[in-house]
Amino acid sequence: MSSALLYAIAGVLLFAAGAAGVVMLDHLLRRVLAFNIMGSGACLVLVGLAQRSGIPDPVPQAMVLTGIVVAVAATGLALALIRRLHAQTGRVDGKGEEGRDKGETVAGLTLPVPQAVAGQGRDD
Amino acid sequence: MTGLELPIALFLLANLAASLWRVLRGPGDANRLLAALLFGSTGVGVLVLLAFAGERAVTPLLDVALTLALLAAITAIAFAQRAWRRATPAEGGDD
Amino acid sequence: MSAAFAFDLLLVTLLLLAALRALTTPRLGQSLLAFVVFGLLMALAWVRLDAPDIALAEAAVGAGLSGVLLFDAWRALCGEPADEAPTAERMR
Amino acid sequence: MTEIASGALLIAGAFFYLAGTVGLLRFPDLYTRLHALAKVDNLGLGCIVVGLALQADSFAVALKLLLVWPLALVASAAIGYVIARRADALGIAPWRADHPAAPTEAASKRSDA
Repeated sequence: MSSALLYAIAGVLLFAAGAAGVVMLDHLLRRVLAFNIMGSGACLVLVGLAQRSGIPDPVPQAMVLTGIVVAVAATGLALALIRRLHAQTGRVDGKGEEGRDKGETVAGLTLPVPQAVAGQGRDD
Repeated sequence: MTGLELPIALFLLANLAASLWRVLRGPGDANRLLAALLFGSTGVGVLVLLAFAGERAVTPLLDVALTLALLAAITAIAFAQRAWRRATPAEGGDD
Repeated sequence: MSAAFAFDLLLVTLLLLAALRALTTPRLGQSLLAFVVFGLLMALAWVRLDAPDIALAEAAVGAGLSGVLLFDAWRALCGEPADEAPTAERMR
Repeated sequence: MTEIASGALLIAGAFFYLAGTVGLLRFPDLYTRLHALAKVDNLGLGCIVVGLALQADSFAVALKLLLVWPLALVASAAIGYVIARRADALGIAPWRADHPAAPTEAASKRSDA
């Protein structure tokens, strides 16, 4: 087993762990971490599998370089959104749907939605 | 190359594996930060060794080592200045 | 087993350990530090994959920029001590 | 001759890395661990960099290699200052050998709280 294949296998495992983390974790900052780990795993698979005969292939490397930059931009955007959500509603977890029936945890978030709908209805 | 670079890099990586234990178990966030700093400086050493491990010196790896030495310090200072607060009472109850 | 393959094996093990630790710690600060460590190890992994330019970007981004961004956001989200610990830093 | 000197410097650097890791794992509190970490940055990286610069092909490569070390020195000094100052501001007391409790337990509790 070549070492590039080893890194590709590690990339698959990292992708699986990151995907499970995105689905299962509640804290939004943790979801950002899991998303980043998922992206790193995908990049490892991309570069590791492209190195079959020991010669590095420049095209996946350029793609991965772009992907890393895009991933950090997405991380920055996600962190800005999380901070805005925290400033508006005081929540830092992603529980929106199942908490909506209870009313007390999502009171800050559900409040602006009827206003927006009402505003649209008034324009019509 | 003397043939000694790759074994020494392996040895430094084994040191990293030992200090990962401090990241996992060390009491408090500050001790974990120190282990992360050790990761940074050992990573610089491993990069410099790997640059000279082949037949010819790979000079771009020296740029990577310079970047790592600079930015690991910036992360540590950001942690110490912004995120390291007085420990909450729940701090002692972890692991 | 050559020294290079042992190096790769150990590096991959450390990568997986750091990633699992970043995903599964109950406290958020440890999780962020484990993620910074994961970024450093990813830079070493790119070097082993003969991609020094990706290693440069990953060292700048993973070890520097995203660490600072995450610590800053953590401070902004959980900055009020003594009442945030049971709920906001809870896992799952 | 250059090979022997380079190998000896590399092994000395590896020894200082080992000393720093052992110090990080075994020292009782934050300040002493910071001290062990400074040894890694100053002596371990310094020995390895000088040992590798001895076998560099050109002068430019050796110069760039030797540029890594002062940068790591400055970074290490800044980090040590910032962390020790912040720990002092947070009220973490240094470990003392004549403390009545068991040293590692007491120090780890104190650096935790």
